[in-house]
Amino acid sequence: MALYSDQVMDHFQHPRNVGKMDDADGIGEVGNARCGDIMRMYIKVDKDSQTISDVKFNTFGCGSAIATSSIATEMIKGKPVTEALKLSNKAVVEALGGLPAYKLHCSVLAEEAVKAAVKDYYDKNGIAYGDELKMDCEHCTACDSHQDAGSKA
Amino acid sequence: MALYSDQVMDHFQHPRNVGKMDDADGIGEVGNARCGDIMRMYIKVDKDSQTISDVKFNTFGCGSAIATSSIATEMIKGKPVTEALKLSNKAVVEALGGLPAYKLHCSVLAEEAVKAAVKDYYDKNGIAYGDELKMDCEHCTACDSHQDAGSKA
Amino acid sequence: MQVYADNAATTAVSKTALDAMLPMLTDCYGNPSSLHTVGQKAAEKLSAARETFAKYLNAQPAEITFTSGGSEADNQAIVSAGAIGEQKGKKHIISTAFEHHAVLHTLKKMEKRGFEVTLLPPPENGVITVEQVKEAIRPDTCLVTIMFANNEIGTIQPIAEIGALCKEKNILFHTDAVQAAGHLHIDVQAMHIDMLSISAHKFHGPKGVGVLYARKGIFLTNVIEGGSQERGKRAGTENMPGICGAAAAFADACEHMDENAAHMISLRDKLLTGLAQIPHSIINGDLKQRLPGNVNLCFEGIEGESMLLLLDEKGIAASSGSACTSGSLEPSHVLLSIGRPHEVAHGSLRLSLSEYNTEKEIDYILAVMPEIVNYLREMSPVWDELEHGQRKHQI
Amino acid sequence: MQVYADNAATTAVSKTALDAMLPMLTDCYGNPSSLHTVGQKAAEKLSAARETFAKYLNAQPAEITFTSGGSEADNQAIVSAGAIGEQKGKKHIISTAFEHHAVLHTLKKMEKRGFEVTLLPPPENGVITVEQVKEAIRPDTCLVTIMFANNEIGTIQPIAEIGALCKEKNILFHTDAVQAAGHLHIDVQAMHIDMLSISAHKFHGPKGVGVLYARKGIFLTNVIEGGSQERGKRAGTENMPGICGAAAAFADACEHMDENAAHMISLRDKLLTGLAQIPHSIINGDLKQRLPGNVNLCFEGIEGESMLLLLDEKGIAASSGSACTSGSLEPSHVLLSIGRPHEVAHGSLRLSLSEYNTEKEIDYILAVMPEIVNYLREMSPVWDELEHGQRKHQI
Ligand SMILES: Cc1ncc(COP(=O)(O)O)c(C=O)c1O
Ligand SMILES: Cc1ncc(COP(=O)(O)O)c(C=O)c1O
Repeated sequence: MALYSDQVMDHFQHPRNVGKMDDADGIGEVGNARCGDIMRMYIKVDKDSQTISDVKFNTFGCGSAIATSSIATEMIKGKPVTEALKLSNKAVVEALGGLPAYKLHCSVLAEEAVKAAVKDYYDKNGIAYGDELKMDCEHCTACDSHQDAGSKA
Repeated sequence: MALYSDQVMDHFQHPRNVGKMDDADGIGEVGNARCGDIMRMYIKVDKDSQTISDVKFNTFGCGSAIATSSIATEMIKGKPVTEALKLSNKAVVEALGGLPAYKLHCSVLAEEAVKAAVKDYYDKNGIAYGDELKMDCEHCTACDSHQDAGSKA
Repeated sequence: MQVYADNAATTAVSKTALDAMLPMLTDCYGNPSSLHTVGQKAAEKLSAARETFAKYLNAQPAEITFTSGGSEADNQAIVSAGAIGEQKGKKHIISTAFEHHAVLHTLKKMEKRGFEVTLLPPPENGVITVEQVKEAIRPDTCLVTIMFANNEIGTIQPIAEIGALCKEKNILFHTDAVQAAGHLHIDVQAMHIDMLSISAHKFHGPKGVGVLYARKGIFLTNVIEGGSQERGKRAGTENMPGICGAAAAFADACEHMDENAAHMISLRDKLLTGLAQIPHSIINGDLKQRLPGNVNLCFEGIEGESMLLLLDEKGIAASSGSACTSGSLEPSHVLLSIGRPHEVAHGSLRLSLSEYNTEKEIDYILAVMPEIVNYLREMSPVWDELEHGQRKHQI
Repeated sequence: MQVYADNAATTAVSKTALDAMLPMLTDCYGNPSSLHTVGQKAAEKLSAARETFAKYLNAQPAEITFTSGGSEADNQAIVSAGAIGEQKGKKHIISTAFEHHAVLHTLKKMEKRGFEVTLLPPPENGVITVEQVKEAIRPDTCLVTIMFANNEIGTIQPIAEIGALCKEKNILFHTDAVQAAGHLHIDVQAMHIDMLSISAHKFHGPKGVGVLYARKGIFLTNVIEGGSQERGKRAGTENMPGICGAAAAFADACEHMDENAAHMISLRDKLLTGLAQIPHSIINGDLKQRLPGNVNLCFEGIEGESMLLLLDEKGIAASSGSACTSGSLEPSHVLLSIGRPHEVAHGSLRLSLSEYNTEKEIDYILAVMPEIVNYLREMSPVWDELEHGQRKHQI
């Protein structure tokens, strides 16, 4: 399928780290069903090293939503929490060998899902954090962009 | 060529009575070069029987202009002058097995060419005639009809 | 196994259509406007194609205008009816909320020109009622445009009844018959249809050819200005291979309509019934007033595109109302219009059959679908909660 | 002998084009908007076709919009430029009196919308000068639209110079390159062309496919509203066979442009020189600034259609400026624009060659034409007088 790069298709067809995590240290959920994408990310944090020792995801969404979730988990697994916070949607897109323009919001969701999970972990553990973790829904223009462009044969 | 009926093509390819007549008793010319059709009709009248003993035409114009001239000459040759005057454009069209709609004006020209020739003969011989021979150019809408329809690939 | 089940999007060109096209792509290449034999041979083919469409619609050849597709035909019908209405000071148009975008976006354009548009909301079964139309009619209504059959959920509208009503009220009636033509019987006289749009690639004809039927006396406004082709109503050198292929395909489809429909209906119903067994699924659109080839369901807790990708991996070509590819994140306006919530509408699947599909293919689809739905639901955070009752069931 | 010499009306589809079309009419029948593999294979072909046009025009793929033909491209270019101009309060358009009707009739429509149109009168040689354009420019000029080469008399306009002028004056420049594309070198960058129209069937591609090039940043107004095909700028399922055939034909034409032109020019000049020997004939259009395949003359005292019919009998397919078939009795507006009197313009003949024509064919045409002219002149009441000096000689 030429719509997506080989990397996207690989992550869509063989998603890494998919599933629930019952003893997660942090859980982040972003997106909403109305928009057609929900990502939930679970992280397990090694308290000593403050590294992400395990990560899982559940995603409701299109092919690229699943693929971006999957690669995001790979990109943060084993990394210090502070580094996971630096994961940018751009890095996700690059790692996937590109995304169609109208699918870029999926990479934004993946970035935000990671942040949401870390925030949850910080909140639960009373760790202070800065403004960059104050989620703002306006950041994501997914719901109002392109609305006129759709058509169906 | 499917544009024209077989009869039209026959008369176009083998026009009857084409040529000039030096000793014509009546000559009628209708149409104008601006419009792309000129018909000139020559008649020779047998004074005793008042019948058209010979007829010739010269035409500048399209295929159907030539064909209508040709068939009109056939339709009046040997006929009483009074009967030639009754030649209608409808009869010409029928005899030709039909004409494309935008070529109907050619049949009108043929009818008028005959009338003009008879009128010329009447005038030259001091024969009185009625209103039906008063030519009116408005009769022919050739020049202003369809002007918007043309196009060229 | 390769299964093409996206015939509402487009169909494979039939051998019949191709055979009609090939001469136009080789020997008979003339321009039908040319006087010479090469051109006049093409002109004859053009006339014959026009007569074919006229014949099977019960119309006159002069009422048939060839366009570049269903979209252009829809545009021209609406713009023309609007111009006629405007001259009489009538600037109200009635349509439905689940029309194709070729209609909806043209109506938007008309709104910008000062028209008022009433979009009837379809009932949950996707079949507009004549009463709805009747109630919407105003003294200044100049056009009713209602699709013959819906392209997503396949529901067939009561066209003959709406036609009779419009005739009685002296209002122009256009129907987008792109999904119906070649599949359902159409008689523009009996059904009192004033204008009708067709697209050839929906019945095994080529892409890029449409037909606008417009009853004699209805003055068409050009969408494309220029040469005097199509009685001056649609400029541009005629797409001769396309037009000839379209006519051959249409004749073929109309001649075999009943047998094709019987075949498709049996496959359709098997597929609909089978897929409806999947829990938390719902069929979209009326079961009876339905195109022979249309199957459309929503599966809760999952999203359409990922379903399509997995089906594609299995060799099954299908589509989803989610229209994700076209750059819209909105779920199908059709599914929303019949009352499906956003989250449910996202999980829609359209399988559209043609007479080429076989029962084996249906069995294959029925075999793979449950796995796919389960796999995606397992991955879905929504499903998790739906199953455990933490999230409100939507269906 | 059969001689097709009406290539300006339309051309035979080349083997190359047909070979590119056939897969799209058989296996690769998908809708490029479909997500599945069948659709995405078509989408790849669509991209490749877009890249081909971009490459040979020196443009970007995103600047290429596929349309249903040259007419639609012309319509969309002018309507779009008008809309852009209107927003800036600029409602003056410059064009020429001998444009194709796809341009002229669209300009008429713009006039109805309050635009002012200046139609430059071409000089007798049929080549508009940059000075004419310069003098016509006003502060409120929003568009200059001038054809690349004229379809009847084949004259090539100084496009690069006009482009440079428009760039300097910051005015949009569109050129109808329907007769030029595939025959003359086009570089939209070097020539400062903002918009350009192409029609595939003029260079051995299929009928019913056109291209509108529009420089990045130029907001296009839809002529056809609906789906989001062509970046939302041209709705309707893409004519995939046509588009692929068009791209193959364009690549082929551009790759072999120089050799084809050399061949055609030698035939053209032989034909022009030979026919000009016929008394009371006149060549229309500049001899140098001329399409490689265009031959156009007027023969006094006779009418074009009858000439064509007789040529057709001899197996020669040609055309005349008289456009008699299209229902118009007016002679060609092009010939009138370069100053031919009505009666002379009626007697025009256009022979338009392609690389398929041979020298034998030219010899054959040269052999039969004098007879035909003489035969018709003998039948003509006008000729009689022209010959005997009773009527003023027109040429
Ligand atoms: C100069 C010119 N412009 C536009 C067109 C229109 O192209 P089409 O008929 O393919 O729409 C033609 C030919 O028909 C032409 O010669
Ligand atoms: C109901 C309906 N109307 C109009 C169209 C537009 O047809 P086309 O894409 O051939 O222009 C389609 C399909 O694409 C359709 O399904």
